[in-house]
Amino acid sequence: MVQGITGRDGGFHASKMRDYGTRIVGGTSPGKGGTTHDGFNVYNTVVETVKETGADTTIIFVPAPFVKDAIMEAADGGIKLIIVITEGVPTLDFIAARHYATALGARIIGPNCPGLISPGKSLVGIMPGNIFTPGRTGVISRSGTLTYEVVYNLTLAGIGQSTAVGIGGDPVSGLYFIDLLQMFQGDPETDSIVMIGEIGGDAEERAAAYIKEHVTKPVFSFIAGQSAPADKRMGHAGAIISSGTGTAKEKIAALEAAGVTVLNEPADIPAKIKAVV
Amino acid sequence: MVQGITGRDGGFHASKMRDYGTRIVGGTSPGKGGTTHDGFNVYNTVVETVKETGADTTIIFVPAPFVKDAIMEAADGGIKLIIVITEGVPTLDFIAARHYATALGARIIGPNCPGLISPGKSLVGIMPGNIFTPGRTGVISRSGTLTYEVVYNLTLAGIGQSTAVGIGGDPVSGLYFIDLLQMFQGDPETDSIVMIGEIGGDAEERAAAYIKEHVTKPVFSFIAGQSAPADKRMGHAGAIISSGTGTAKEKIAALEAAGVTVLNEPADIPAKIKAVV
Amino acid sequence: MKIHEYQGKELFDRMGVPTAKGKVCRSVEEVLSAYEELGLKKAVVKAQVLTGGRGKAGGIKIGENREEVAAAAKAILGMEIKGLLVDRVMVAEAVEIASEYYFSFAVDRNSKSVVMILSREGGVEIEEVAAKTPEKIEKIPIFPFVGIPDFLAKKAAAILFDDWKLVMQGKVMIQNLYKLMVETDASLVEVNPLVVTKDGRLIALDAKLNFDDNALFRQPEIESLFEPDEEEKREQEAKANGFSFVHLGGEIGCMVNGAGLAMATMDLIKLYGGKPANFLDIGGSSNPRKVIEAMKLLLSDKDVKVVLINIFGGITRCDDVARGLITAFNEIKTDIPIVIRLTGTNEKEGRKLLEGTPFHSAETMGDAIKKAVALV
Amino acid sequence: MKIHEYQGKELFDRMGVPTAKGKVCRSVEEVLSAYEELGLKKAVVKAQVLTGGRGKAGGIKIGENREEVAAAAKAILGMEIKGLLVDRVMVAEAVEIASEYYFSFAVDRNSKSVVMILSREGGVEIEEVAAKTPEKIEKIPIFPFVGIPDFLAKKAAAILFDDWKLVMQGKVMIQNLYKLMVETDASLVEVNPLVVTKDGRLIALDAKLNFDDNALFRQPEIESLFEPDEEEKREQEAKANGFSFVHLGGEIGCMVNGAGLAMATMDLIKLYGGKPANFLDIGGSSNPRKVIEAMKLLLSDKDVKVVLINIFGGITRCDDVARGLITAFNEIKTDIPIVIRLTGTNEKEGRKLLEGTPFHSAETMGDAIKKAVALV
Repeated sequence: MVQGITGRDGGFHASKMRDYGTRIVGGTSPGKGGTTHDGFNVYNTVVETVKETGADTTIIFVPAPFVKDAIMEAADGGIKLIIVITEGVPTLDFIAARHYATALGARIIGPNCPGLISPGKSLVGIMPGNIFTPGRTGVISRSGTLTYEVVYNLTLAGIGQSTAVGIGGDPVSGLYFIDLLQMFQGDPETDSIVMIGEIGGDAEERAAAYIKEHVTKPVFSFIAGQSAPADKRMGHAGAIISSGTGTAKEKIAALEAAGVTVLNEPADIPAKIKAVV
Repeated sequence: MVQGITGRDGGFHASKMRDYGTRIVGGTSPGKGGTTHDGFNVYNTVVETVKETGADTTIIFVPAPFVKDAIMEAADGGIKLIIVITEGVPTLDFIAARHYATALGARIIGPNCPGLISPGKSLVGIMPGNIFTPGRTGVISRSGTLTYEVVYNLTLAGIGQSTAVGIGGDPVSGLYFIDLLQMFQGDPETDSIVMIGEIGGDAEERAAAYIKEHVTKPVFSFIAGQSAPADKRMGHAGAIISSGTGTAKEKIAALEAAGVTVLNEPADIPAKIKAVV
Repeated sequence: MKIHEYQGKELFDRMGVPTAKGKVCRSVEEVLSAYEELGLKKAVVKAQVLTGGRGKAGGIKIGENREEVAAAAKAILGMEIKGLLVDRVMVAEAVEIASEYYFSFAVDRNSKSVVMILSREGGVEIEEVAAKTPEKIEKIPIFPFVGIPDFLAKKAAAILFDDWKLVMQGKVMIQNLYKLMVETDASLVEVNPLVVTKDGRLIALDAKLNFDDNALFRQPEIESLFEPDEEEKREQEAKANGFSFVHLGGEIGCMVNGAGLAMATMDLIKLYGGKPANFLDIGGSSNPRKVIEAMKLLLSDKDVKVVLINIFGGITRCDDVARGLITAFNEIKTDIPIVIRLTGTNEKEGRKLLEGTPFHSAETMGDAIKKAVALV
Repeated sequence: MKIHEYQGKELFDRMGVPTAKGKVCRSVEEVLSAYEELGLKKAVVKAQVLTGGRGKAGGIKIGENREEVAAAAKAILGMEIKGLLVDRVMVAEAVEIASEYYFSFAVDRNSKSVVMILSREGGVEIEEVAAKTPEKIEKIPIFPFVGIPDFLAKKAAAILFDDWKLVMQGKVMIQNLYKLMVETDASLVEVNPLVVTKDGRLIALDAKLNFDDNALFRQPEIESLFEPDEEEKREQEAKANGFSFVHLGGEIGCMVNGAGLAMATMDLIKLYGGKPANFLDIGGSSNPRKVIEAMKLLLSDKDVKVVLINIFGGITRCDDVARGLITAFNEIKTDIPIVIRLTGTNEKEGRKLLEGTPFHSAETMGDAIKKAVALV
């Protein structure tokens, strides 16, 4: 289901996802329940949508000030996977909503993310489906268009993707590198993993430690922001080098020490994957 | 450990419990950390007590306005079983504290309860240890002295007790009839169960439904308040017949329908147990 | 602790919960001047008593004009409802009702939380609805630290209303009522009926609030709303002495330590054909001072013909209790026969001390009660 | 968003967090009248600049009397710290410090919560403590709906202090600072050093606050505290157009859709020996209006010698993007060479449309960057 289905972005991407083959059972728009929008059934509340359609996954497009309530509503309604596309969500809002959703057994991807896609199967996000192709490489990324760039290069080189997940560019997010590395490691349809990181935080360093211990599939990486200055937010709220930590250099060193192949150019990734897998 | 160990009740019963053989490792009294009280080590906080002593059970004697914080502190400190003796705890305080403690994996008995005792082994409560005797009958009760009355009769009749638990007289409490029936049913040291209920709420009716489904050991019961008027609180905050529900008559009928032997006089219980077990 | 509807309405007003305009009055004259002052036409006059079923008892009447309202007030003021004298009424706008609903927040023993209870069957007793058509009642438990986020208030309101404008009005009302519940330590906040008027307004037509006695220590303003009747005053005085007391109207005065044992004592008196005069739990200890105060309380009831003292000596041993009782009764001289039953630790020593005193001593509860019943 | 220490101190004062008495001043004269007004003796003069390491840079000086304070103010006002001009100082009571501590609330990415960070090693940079003696730092995650109950505030304060009186002072301070954090949507509330004075008072000697940019829409008062420097003003203007912009000082102006791709573009320019002039993410779509505004922004930087446009056409196809670019550049006339790289959906069609235009078109990112570097 889609929360905010009558909004500009929600409506547009609902159609795109349907075109890609995703089963979109409807969406919410408070006060517009009972109507239809572009062929989708519109409901007032999540609980009503779930009751009528049995939805178990939601994608949220509502404006940033309402995302906290939307996430909590989804979790309360019994939704188990919540994908938050909206950008600009206040951090304390997300922290609270995530805490609530986690207590109710729901998982979150995002906010400020492009969603996820299993090429040829389903798209729950805003990614351009046509640049993806089915295959056996898993992709995890903090970024949007940079992911597309990488995936496009993979697709052109004949390397398909099992699943690609944009985990979002905010400092605090739902599922993150380690969660998804674990899933890809356990996924029989994935042979290799591409991990696209960027400056800010130490999630890549933590991922490196996790890879060293638990991941046997080959991992390839690109870290954006090698030339970024300190203390400046590079677009993403999470992409900031603060107090000298969160630099690309540290991340690359950690990943390489964990046996990850870190590339200088996104375009070099396909050849390296071909050489190994 | 004992929260409120330097208080009048806390200090008195800490000694009593120690005399009974319970391993009391110390207690808290904010601001008095580092001192000793009647031979017990006193700490400022629960977390400090747990760190120094490895305590996993606490008994709370702090005044009612501070019980909410004390329960939360215990759960945060890693305590797994919290027994609240204090009477007069505001209901919304207890609801919040219980929610917090449950989320952290702690269980609560009480508030407004006499605690629990495994005769001959340990006493975590304010019960007079000398009236109990080891044996194979489990006792669950919403009341204090009425429990003693029943237990005293059992002891005099030569029927020992495996464990006796006072679950408290407040409308909202921690572990309740069903939780303890389940434990006694699974306890190899218990052959029969005495359940002492009273007016107010429908916990006895729910217990009856549970007994019918899950309890194979013989259960004996006494329900206090058969002659109580409606809408009057009979001492215990939870002992009130409101809107015509919570009467002793309903409870007795439900229990009898579930195969429980309900007695008119506490003194009749021992003979009935002897007849069956 | 319960308060009157008009007091609840004042709390609602302060919290921004919409109510019908109205005023509490103690005489027909006051009713008429309130009627003018509020600019009412069709008005309702409601008895203010702390019990349910006012409507059935004739305590709620509608007047189309000044004369009818005066007549209604005259009829209701001074009447008795379930034994309670009506000494004041509320006169209020009689709104044009389009539909009625039930709404409340209550403390739920089973889910161990506050629950929101909603039904499209309003204006009737919720217990009736629960008994006959339980599927028409929805219960939503509230997470204590989370409270009622917007989505939850909307989800709840959407259970009652189909019209989204009403859902949004309901959302605000629900959040305000919850705030009232938490801020005042209420154990029940009930609106029955909650109505939608013909002009589309949501109005709380009744306001029933109960408060948690255990929390009154931090709710002085709420406590000040309490108007005890004669019996409740006695209960309050008893409470000030550390007792729990309820008058029952019989002839055997009881003094027991512990609420459960006190109830059991009452029950057995009845079982043996007697009539308990009261429930009295004197609490944990039983020092002479307490016994003296308790005896005064019992003896203030002129119907009491026998006093039965039933004490379980646990940590306080029976011999100490017996000494305390003897000390106490040396101070209080009374001709009323007193039956004492001491049981528990050192009970034999205790009984021995009572030998030779004017008290009737008994070994078992049954024995003591039989003696007390025989002495009436 | 960051604010000055004195602004943080004002927020602390308002929330009841004890600070040393002091005042912000913009001249030596102001410093001296504040010195009199506050009745100071030994005083500290602190540069108010939005960076750390003021002490090391000579931006904090102590004066024992009026003359020394004046000299300190004169020395500090007008100095530069890490490239930032000091245009104001705070003059404050120099308290007699008995011991120093570190305290903060920060948003923690890993535990996905607000954490309380405490250390008995105060007054030094916490990163240094974390690197050298991590065991001297305690972190306590906060449950968002629960906040900081009394026990948690006491438990935390007891990490810093052995004396229970200080624990109780610390408890109140911790609860007030958390309230400040939540009420202002701060992402960092740091007190370093938190001191205990020789007369046993707890005082926040510094006040560092960062705020969540994403929450400024509901924090107008906090937003009004923001004093952007020249660069930040340009970033703000860019933001008003829906851009994310950071000036970097090189010669190749970049216009990219998406933050990650924009960073990667900068990185590759450097890798290929060029110098990026900026980071510029023009966001999801790339309509002509946006391109025009972005070009104006790039061209306002006189160092820019080449412009590199790197657009990934996903849902918006490359041919549409190319048409938009042509429309935009028909309006903006510029002599600066422009390299355009379009990739993604319909990229061939897009490139075809750019044939015969004055733009330098490139197929791959590497190719585009090589061309741009060569054109400088």
